[in-house]
Amino acid sequence: MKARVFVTLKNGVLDPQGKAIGHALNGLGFESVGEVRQGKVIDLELAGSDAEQAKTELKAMCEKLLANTVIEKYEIELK
Amino acid sequence: MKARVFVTLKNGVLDPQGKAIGHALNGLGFESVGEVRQGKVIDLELAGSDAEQAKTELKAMCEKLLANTVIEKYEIELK
Amino acid sequence: MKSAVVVFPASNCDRDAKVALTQMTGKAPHMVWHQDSELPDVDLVVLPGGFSYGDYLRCGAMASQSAVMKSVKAHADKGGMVLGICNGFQVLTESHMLPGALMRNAALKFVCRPVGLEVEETQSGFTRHYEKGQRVTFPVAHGEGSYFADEETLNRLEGENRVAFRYAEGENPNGSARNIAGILSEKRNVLGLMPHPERVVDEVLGGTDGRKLFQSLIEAIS
Amino acid sequence: MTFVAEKRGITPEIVREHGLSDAEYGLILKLMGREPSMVELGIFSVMWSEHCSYKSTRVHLKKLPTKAPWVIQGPGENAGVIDIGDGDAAIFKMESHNHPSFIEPYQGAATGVGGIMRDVFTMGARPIAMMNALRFGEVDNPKTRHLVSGVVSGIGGYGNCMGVPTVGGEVNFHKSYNGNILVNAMCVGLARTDKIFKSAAKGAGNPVVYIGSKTGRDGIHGATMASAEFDDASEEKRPTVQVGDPFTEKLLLEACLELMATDAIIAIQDMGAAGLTSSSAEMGDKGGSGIELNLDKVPQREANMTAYEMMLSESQERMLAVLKPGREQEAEAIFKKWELDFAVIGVTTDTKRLVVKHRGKIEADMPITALSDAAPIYERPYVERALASGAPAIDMNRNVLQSLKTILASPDMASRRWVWEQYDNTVMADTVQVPGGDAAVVRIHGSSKALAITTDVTPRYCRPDPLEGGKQAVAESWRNLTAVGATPLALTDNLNYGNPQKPEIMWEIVAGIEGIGAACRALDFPVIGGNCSLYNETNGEGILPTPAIGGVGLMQDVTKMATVAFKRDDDVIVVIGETHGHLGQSIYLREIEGREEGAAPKVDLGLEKKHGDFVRKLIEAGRVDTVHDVSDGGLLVAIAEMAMPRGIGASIGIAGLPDAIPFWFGEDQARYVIAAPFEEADKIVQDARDLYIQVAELGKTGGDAITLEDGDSVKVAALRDGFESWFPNYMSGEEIPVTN
Ligand SMILES: Nc1ncnc2c1ncn2[C@@H]1O[C@H](COP(=O)(O)OP(=O)(O)O)[C@@H](O)[C@H]1O
Ligand SMILES: [Mg+2]
Repeated sequence: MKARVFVTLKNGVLDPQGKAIGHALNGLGFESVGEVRQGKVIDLELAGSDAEQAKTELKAMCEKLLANTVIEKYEIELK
Repeated sequence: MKARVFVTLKNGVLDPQGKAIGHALNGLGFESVGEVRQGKVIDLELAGSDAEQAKTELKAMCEKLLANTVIEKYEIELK
Repeated sequence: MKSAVVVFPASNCDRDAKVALTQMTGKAPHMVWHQDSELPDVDLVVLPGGFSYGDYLRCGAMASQSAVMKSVKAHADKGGMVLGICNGFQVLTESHMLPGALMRNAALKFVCRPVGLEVEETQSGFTRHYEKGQRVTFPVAHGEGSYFADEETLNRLEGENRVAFRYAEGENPNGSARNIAGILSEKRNVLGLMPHPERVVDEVLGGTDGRKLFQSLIEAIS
Repeated sequence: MTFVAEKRGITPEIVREHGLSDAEYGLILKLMGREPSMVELGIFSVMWSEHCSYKSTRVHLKKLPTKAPWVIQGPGENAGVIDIGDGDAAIFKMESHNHPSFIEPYQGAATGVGGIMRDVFTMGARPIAMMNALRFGEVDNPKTRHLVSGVVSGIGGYGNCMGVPTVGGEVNFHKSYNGNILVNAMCVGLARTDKIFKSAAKGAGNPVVYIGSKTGRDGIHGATMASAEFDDASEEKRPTVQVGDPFTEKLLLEACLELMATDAIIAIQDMGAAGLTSSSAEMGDKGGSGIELNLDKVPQREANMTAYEMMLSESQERMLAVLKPGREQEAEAIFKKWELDFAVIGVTTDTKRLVVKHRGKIEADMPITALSDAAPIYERPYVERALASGAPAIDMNRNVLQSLKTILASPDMASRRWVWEQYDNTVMADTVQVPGGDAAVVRIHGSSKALAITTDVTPRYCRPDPLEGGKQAVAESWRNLTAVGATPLALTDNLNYGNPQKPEIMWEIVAGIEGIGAACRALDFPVIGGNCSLYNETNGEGILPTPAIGGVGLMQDVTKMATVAFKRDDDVIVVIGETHGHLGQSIYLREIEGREEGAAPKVDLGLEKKHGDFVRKLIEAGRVDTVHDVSDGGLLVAIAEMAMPRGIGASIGIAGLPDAIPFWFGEDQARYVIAAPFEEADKIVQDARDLYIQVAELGKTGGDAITLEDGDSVKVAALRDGFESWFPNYMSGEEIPVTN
């Protein structure tokens, strides 16, 4: 099984990296670009085939390690 | 318009972070976890409404700045 | 004073901490491997600077999960002193022993330079030898030292006089909220700070402002 | 098992793709007595490459002096070794990573740092300091900013994680580097003289072990496209740039030092360029033994790797070692503790042959000497370019202090603070002199001794006069070490040049090496290691010849160290050495008159030695604590650099001054500026005169401005503004590299 986890900064948490990217893009002439936020995407290979169980496990991984819930939120995607 | 860009390492390129994350997850008792790869996700606000044009622009942004095409590949997603 | 320095994979200021402790306390600290679940019987545990686990994923994230951290938490719960320097501070926030988080420097660059600090809180076992408001200079060397916490947490920290060190006016090297450089735990027995006091205990290296921190600890503990 | 002899039909195209000439392939057929297998051809191609075989430079490098009583190991091992007393040894080397850094600045520079660190700790040393010598294209070249930003963060990213302070280097900008930047990194390590590890795989029947990261298809160059297996090679063309993993390297460092504390190792060698191939061939060659590898045992990161790919992979953070029989478990335990791969992948033999087995087939079976002694060596033809001569005419009426201001805020002269503040330069708590002075000074841990380290070369001198330029590079590094009070002991070089098959470039190489050698002999400053990087060109034009010199010196008592900063008011400022006002190829001529002309300054090695020894004795005797050598920009720039750190000014001038501009900005060599209290200064001047050393009193320190005798004056703060703000201002237009 393949899973994809998105870890992004919570709204309201400053994202200097995203800001810099937006700035640089505007500077490169991409005026249409407004706010930019950068996050992480983590692709995992999972043994087993039980989607439900995988979801619970992934949630645990996020809470324990993959995301710092003080500043970050996460989304889980199974494919 | 909102767009999401994924930037991930090309296949075969060493991903030290992913390797370390996978190792840590196994160590935490998540034995089902196999290979892990980490990438970036960049969320952008775009002015305008022409999807096709947006796609072309996003492609240009990736080639110019967002992705380091020597070692990274990218996917574009409009929502 | 009996002390221990925890060594994580790719800690790299563990020796510096050891040298400073030995010089200041006259006793060499125990060096404790991250996989040891037992701590030796000590008064002070130091989480040193460095790049534990390469700073991969998030600085301090993987180290906070290591076996030894359970005993470090227990040590702190029993009122034992814990000092987290730089990466050690990051490990402390990642293991929720201190509130908030340390984020990428606002300028998005690693920064190594001596910075001016103000000792804001002297009612602690780490700072009692300094004068309130005293200006000291410690070097910083980090890429992710921008202290973040929500307004409520920041207010509580200030309300409870738990901000031990602040970057002096115009010296904030990383965009930390309210110029916060180091904070204390609720029980004031855990200190985390980004600047490196252990690099300024030796005249030849151009400063001794860090000595008082260790002297405070010695007095507090004896 | 028998050699798979089916015809491979190696075509001239395949030979060319492997960077081998028809003549070289002819030689291969002769040495092998048959058509080589694809794997053998790949092995030849890397072992006979310029990078591994030094085929164009070897005959000339032989002429460099490499011996001295304190030299323990000269060129030939992974790094050079010198004795610094009390059983301590300093081990150091400089290496280039130019081409990868141009393709991918962050990873190129980072893996360059990792590579040179492995060269040093593979010999048993703990790295204690890093340096980097960088050359970029013109500042208004659209690529430059991005390259500076990527290279600097790559060097920091790797070195900072390793916990080794990066304490100095150089940065220059010039159009000749527009299409070919230079990234030269130097590592200095510390070991005990009786615990130095070498790469000679002596004896037969000893286990060959693989240590570190897994092997992937990293950096297998275009050549490999010739191998059929590549057709599955996905949509993505495989990158020739490797990604560095400093975390794994840090573990590898600690694990290797732990293993070295035992006596289980016979030989050890890092896997650098052409990883498994060069490490095994070199270890066998040096040990006079043979090596048999079983690639099935190699830890692999990717599925279905071919023998060809494994032998040519340049995956980072790997080492090859030969152990004493029976010590495998002990070694394995250490590497398991550090969570690194460990595998016995072969054995030493007495056949002097390199044998590679994979999946039950013999993929290569070749005499090791064919890869070393029998490798081609070229005495390439060279022709001199006419030397420029004469002093360029200049406008003598320009305002001196205005020019000073302009020069201090120019790309090559402005402060490099923006660079070095991105490097942890104080970790390990032994950095006594941080970047910004003449040489970095790093204390020998737990002692009062210290090493001084510097990297130098002035490429703009080397183009018009490669011989004097070579001398000057060595002389300046010797001077920088002397200026902090250290005794220069030895150097490593990094010879960056263009295409050696062009006779004029070959001349630059030959003359450069001759100049370096002459200076080394005169200054008792041997070469103990180095690296050649050739074929550095910007659209067909060679780069400025850039023989970077990394010098190391020893200080017995670090508390006597001198620094450039003025420290007191009313110190007398004295210049030691002869000022003739040489403006050819000077910074003044380039920055103020906009011309790169004239002859390079001549280097009088006798005067260098005499003046340097005099200054060093003053420092060692505790008679001066304020010293700066005079180099780029000349006398007035040196004085300004001494005034800016603490904002202490100076009133200077000289009786009956001839032409002010040549005097203040000329780049005559063998000069130092010192500052000392009146009485001491007086004695020093007397002592110098007794030795027939030319000295001149220039004035006194004090105030907050630099004031010339004609009363013209400029605030030190104003100078510092321009000096400090050029780099940040330039880089503020930088595009932020998108990182995790
Ligand atoms: N790439 C770099 N990294 C770290 N320090 C640097 C770098 N480039 C220059 N520096 C520092 O800036 C100072 C000035 O450099 P330079 O003008 O080359 O000195 P010098 O003229 O004495 O050789 C030196 O202390 C040098 O170490
Ligand atoms: Mg100098």
